[in-house]
Amino acid sequence: MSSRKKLPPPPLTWPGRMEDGRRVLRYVDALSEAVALEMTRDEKVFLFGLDVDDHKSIQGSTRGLLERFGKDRVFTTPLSEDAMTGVAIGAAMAGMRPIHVHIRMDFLMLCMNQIVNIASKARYMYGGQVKVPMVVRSIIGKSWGQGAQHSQALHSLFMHLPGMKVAAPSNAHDAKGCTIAAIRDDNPVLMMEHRLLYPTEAVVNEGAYVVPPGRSRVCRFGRDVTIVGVSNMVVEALRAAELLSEAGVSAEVIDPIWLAPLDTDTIIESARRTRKVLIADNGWLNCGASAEIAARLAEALAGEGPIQIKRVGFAPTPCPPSPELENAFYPNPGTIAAAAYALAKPDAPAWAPDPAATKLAYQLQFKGPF
Amino acid sequence: MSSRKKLPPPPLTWPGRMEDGRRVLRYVDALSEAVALEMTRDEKVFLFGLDVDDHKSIQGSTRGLLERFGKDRVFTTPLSEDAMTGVAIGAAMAGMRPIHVHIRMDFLMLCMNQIVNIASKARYMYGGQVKVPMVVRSIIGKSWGQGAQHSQALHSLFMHLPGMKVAAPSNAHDAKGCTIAAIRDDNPVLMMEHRLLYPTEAVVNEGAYVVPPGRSRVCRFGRDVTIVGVSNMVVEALRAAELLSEAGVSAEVIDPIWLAPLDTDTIIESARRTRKVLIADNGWLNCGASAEIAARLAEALAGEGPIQIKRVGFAPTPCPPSPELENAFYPNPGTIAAAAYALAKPDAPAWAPDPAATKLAYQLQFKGPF
Amino acid sequence: MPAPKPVPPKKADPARLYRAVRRIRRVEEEVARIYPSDKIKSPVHLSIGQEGIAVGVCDPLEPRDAVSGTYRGHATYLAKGGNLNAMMAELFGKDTGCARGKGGSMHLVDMKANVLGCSAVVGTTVPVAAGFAMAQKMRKTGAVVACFLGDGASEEGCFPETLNFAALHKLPVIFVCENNGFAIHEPLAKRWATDKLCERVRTYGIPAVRFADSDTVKIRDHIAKALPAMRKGGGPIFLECMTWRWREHVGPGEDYDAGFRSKADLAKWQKKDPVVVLAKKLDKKVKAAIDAEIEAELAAAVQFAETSPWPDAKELYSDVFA
Amino acid sequence: MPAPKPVPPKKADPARLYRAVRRIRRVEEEVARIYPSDKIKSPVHLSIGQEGIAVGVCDPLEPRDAVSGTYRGHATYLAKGGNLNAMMAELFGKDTGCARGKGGSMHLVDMKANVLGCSAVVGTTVPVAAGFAMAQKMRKTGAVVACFLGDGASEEGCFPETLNFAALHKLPVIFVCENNGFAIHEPLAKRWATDKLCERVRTYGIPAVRFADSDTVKIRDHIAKALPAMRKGGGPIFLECMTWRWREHVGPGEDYDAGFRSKADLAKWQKKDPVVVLAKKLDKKVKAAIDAEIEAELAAAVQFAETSPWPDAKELYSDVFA
Ligand SMILES: Cc1ncc(C[n+]2csc(CCOP(=O)(O)OP(=O)(O)O)c2C)c(N)n1
Ligand SMILES: Cc1ncc(C[n+]2csc(CCOP(=O)(O)OP(=O)(O)O)c2C)c(N)n1
Ligand SMILES: [Mg+2]
Ligand SMILES: [Mg+2]
Repeated sequence: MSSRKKLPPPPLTWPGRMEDGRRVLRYVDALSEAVALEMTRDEKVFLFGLDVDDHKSIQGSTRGLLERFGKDRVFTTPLSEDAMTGVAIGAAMAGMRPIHVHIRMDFLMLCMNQIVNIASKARYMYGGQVKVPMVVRSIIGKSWGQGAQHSQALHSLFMHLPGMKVAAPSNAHDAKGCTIAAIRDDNPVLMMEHRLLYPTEAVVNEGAYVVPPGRSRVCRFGRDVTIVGVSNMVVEALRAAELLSEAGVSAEVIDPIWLAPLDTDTIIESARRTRKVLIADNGWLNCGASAEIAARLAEALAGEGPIQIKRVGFAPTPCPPSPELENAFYPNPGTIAAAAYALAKPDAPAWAPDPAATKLAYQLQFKGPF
Repeated sequence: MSSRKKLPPPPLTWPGRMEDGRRVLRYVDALSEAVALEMTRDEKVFLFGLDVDDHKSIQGSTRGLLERFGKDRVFTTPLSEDAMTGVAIGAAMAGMRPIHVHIRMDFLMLCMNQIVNIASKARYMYGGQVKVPMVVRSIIGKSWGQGAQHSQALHSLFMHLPGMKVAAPSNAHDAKGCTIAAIRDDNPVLMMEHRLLYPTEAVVNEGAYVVPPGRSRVCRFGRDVTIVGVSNMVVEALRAAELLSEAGVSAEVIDPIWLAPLDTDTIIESARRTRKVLIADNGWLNCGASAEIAARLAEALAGEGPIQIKRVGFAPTPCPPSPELENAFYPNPGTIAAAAYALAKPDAPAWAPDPAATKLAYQLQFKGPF
Repeated sequence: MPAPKPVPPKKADPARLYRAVRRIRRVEEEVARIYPSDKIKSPVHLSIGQEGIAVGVCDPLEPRDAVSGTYRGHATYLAKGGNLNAMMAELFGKDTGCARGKGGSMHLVDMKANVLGCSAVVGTTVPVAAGFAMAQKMRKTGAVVACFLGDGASEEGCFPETLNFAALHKLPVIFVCENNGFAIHEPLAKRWATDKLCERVRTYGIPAVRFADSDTVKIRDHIAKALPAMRKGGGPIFLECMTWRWREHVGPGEDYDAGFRSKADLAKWQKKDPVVVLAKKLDKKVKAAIDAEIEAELAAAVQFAETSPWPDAKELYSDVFA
Repeated sequence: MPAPKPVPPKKADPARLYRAVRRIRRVEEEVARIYPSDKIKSPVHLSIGQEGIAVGVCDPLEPRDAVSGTYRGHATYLAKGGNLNAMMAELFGKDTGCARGKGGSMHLVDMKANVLGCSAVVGTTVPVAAGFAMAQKMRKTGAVVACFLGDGASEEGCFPETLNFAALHKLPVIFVCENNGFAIHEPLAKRWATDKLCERVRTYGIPAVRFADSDTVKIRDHIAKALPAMRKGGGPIFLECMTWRWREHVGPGEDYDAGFRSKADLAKWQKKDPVVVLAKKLDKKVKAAIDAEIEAELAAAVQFAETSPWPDAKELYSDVFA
């Protein structure tokens, strides 16, 4: 993880190499590489969804797949997300391994009936007679004027469902490993990607590997406060941790990677040491991922003695496009650092880092629209 | 609330009267009475949805409305939940006050696109130019062999959304008051009713009154442990509290009534005293209502010193119809009492009430199917 | 001993068809008889009166072909060769049930017989069936999928979405709309702007035929004739089969006292009762032998269900994930 | 000064129609011009080339009538009399925007002019428009709702669901499908099993007409003729208007270098450019006066947007609830 931070700020020639020879790859390319490897390995894997085969190739994340695997295995669909989800489920029940792609997570609301009432329950309510090895890829569009319907991160709706798995990779390495794990999983898996992470780079091994569910990663060790980040909030929390260290606070940063099944043991272990936990979610708080993590922490640790828990996430509003409002809508390294500082030093005067230091390269790089 | 418990076990002649002359009404009749009052008061109110006008009248909850208000204001629809939700939204934007009825909450998964992407956001993303005074009535079917797709309580999915309100009345008094409040509310409101509560009776005033959002109710005062119940779990928690009192534990029982906006202040106040909280949800735990309540408690109180929080709810599985499995799927007064006891007396040997004492009249009364 | 039908016959065989419809009828009558005892703790949607459609469609199918039924799925399940013992045990909530007590009447499934799981949310199975068919096309199995749906299900958006997709990709799907005129108690007049369903389906380029009487043999022959082209990539077909639900929407009884439909209509449809119509084509002795066989099989199935064990409590947690 | 159109004229008035299409064209060209400056921080879906449809449909409408547009909604907004200053300010994210900076280009709204809010999720506005129309019927206002949708939107299940409901209840909805042959970059051939959309719509009992050239005057006259019956409960009508999106799907540029469609096709459609076609009907001086007026109005609107204040930070929290 921390290797990424050593990269020179301007992007490397791509695919780039670290000085020690290791390859770096962008998140977006890691996604297509993962699918290409799996489609090569297993002819039952196919990829479909609106616009997966056009020249923009889902912001580049399906680039090259049509050319390589042909239109029988890589194809667009009508605008019929509800039925197409059913089609994916049926194909999966018949032994295929569909990957159904949605360019925005918001559109999954059209798929809820099939996902909730069939995909997540089929194995159980059919007494183990079927399995539904289906991957649903979805992308969060951080707003940049996109507005209320093109910016939602609705992962908690899926975390709520027994029978669903949910991955939210925060970096190129995990993007590839989670995608491969998702494709090989015999259950429906929701992949929640983040558009603004697409250009970010990390060391990514060339062959196939999996980042399976069940293990959160400690991305940075620290003593004073634990910060749990979800999706791109991991990146922002890492930046916040740097800022905090300048202010004399040592923050541990944890990335759950998979949200369902969710490994809270790693988080609990860290919290048992720091007894101060900030959860930064890339989503709304109410009944969100942050609520679940906080609840589990409280169940596990609050009886043992004081433990401070705080959540930050989207403002409790739809997402507005106007830039000032939109900035205030999202957590950022500054607000994360300030909240963590307040937890770590409850008696010190409030502190927040210089706003100029809280802008992240991967955000500035982006120009709308997408 | 506690008046209900004084009722003689066999149902009163209906509408019945307490000895002191106060009227008791069934939950199901309170629902239709509420709608009838509002339809009389405001001609903009109308009620539609699959089967609202047939002789079964949504398990009796729309009984008499067609006869009274005619088929222009009470009508069925095609099986098109997605579009009908949009129709409700559009009618609401035009100044009407639609009540859209779903005989099972599971079917709301077909409405998610309209609810999430339009109803909950319209006022905001149209800069305050519109309002969406729409009520969505939905009923939880406790299983009795109904199986995975006819038993879901998906309230947390709606609690997650800014712009949505959610009510979950646990008794006839609140069923009427919440329904009237929902109809008068200028925002989209989801009513989550519980089928097994339909025959339960409470004192219900004859005129119109509102049970508005924002205020949880302490249904029973106690010293040793706080139990928060959601929907029918309030009833089960009250029974658990009786059993607990026989075992020497004094339990406070709180009914949030409205889940969004959610008044956690009342819960926090209680927890500050007992420092032991059991949340019994009629739903899954992950990212559920119980997670949100637990998280808020932890944020508010865990830093002050030890506080024990525990959640019980649906097993993390789809709901199975086979009776033994189904019993194990749901919390009941026995499991709630046992969990609360363990919180209250951590050093005492585990205790659970006699299973015979945990069966609730309102459940035994019911014979499938519905 | 049950589920006979290794290779479908070239021609309609009245004895075979009779056996199939009679068997389904008797199974459901038995379910209705047992129901008040509360041994079956699962809401049953009987297809009594509609059996001829499932039998007509499934008779010419091969084992490799699949059917997708609705929550009113007993008939399709049995017609395609779903295991009777496992069905009965499922209704009783037993561990030997086809879904091990985790499905119930509305979720019958028998993947060995290619009976895809049924669903209680109207319409949901339609695109799933198309997806199953797409996999057949991708894997070039030559198999087809018969997808049953009610008139009500045709109103759900996923149905036209699926028609368009199936036609576009020439998927081997037999769409069978069992039009019994009602969705629960609501008549077509309150739900359909017009009754031009077949016309509408044809605008997708899908051949569509309405069977006004839903004669078992006619449906059977229609399917048998369509199959060869479908197996070679000819694309979907559609049948609208007019029919009548004799009993109440859910449960074992009747609903003519509710006033939303008349017993006269029932009488009209009973004249077309496939059990009676097909019985007339048989020699009395042949019929008697079949009937006896069915009774024996049925008694054994109920016995099987009664004596089967309940699922162990820990099974609550199994099969959430594969 | 903008949004003229208190009472719709009985007859097509070329000057009026020209003014309307030219005004929309110029507004969008100006948006495209400003866009690279990054002052507009909202993805814009330009309707350049398609303006004639919105104008033809909206011209005969009265103020009490409503329109429902898509995320490609600038043309419908302006054609129905949506406030130009408020639109421009909205694109700039200003507090004076029609949605106070909380909508952006894809969510234009002007309830005073009965421009219902647009939506970025394809198809979602279709049933909402029908619901708005149902309210008109219930309240007997005599008003109609013109509901615009793309060819892609017609594939969403909510569209046939809405057609059925609107026909069943005889709702006053003018469904207008702007068929530009593409959904983003995907051609109809990859999405539609057949192109019999009008035929299909007719099976609901809804009169449906395809306009191969989408001539503004012809569309206008068609609507004007249909309105009286619709106002009296005659039920919905449907128009399929063939058209062409000149620019890229989203953003200010073109996309002919991407290879999925050809510039030759553009040239063909440019010959039918409603701005040119209508201009030819006008006296040069009249045209020049109109053009000048439009430029002045447009410059003022940009000026208005530029100089308007940003929303206050606390506005983030306002209007979540009514
Ligand atoms: C999506 C959905 N909406 C509503 C229901 C409630 N419901 C159960 S059966 C039924 C009627 C279905 O009618 P049809 O498709 O004609 O089948 P039939 O019962 O006549 O066989 C309805 C509305 C449901 N199960 N699912
Ligand atoms: C439900 C949904 N699915 C997918 C998208 C992504 N998307 C945005 S515009 C568009 C194409 C819509 O095509 P059409 O309806 O023909 O309208 P046009 O852009 O041609 O005006 C798509 C697929 C979306 N916004 N909403
Ligand atoms: Mg029917
Ligand atoms: Mg288009």
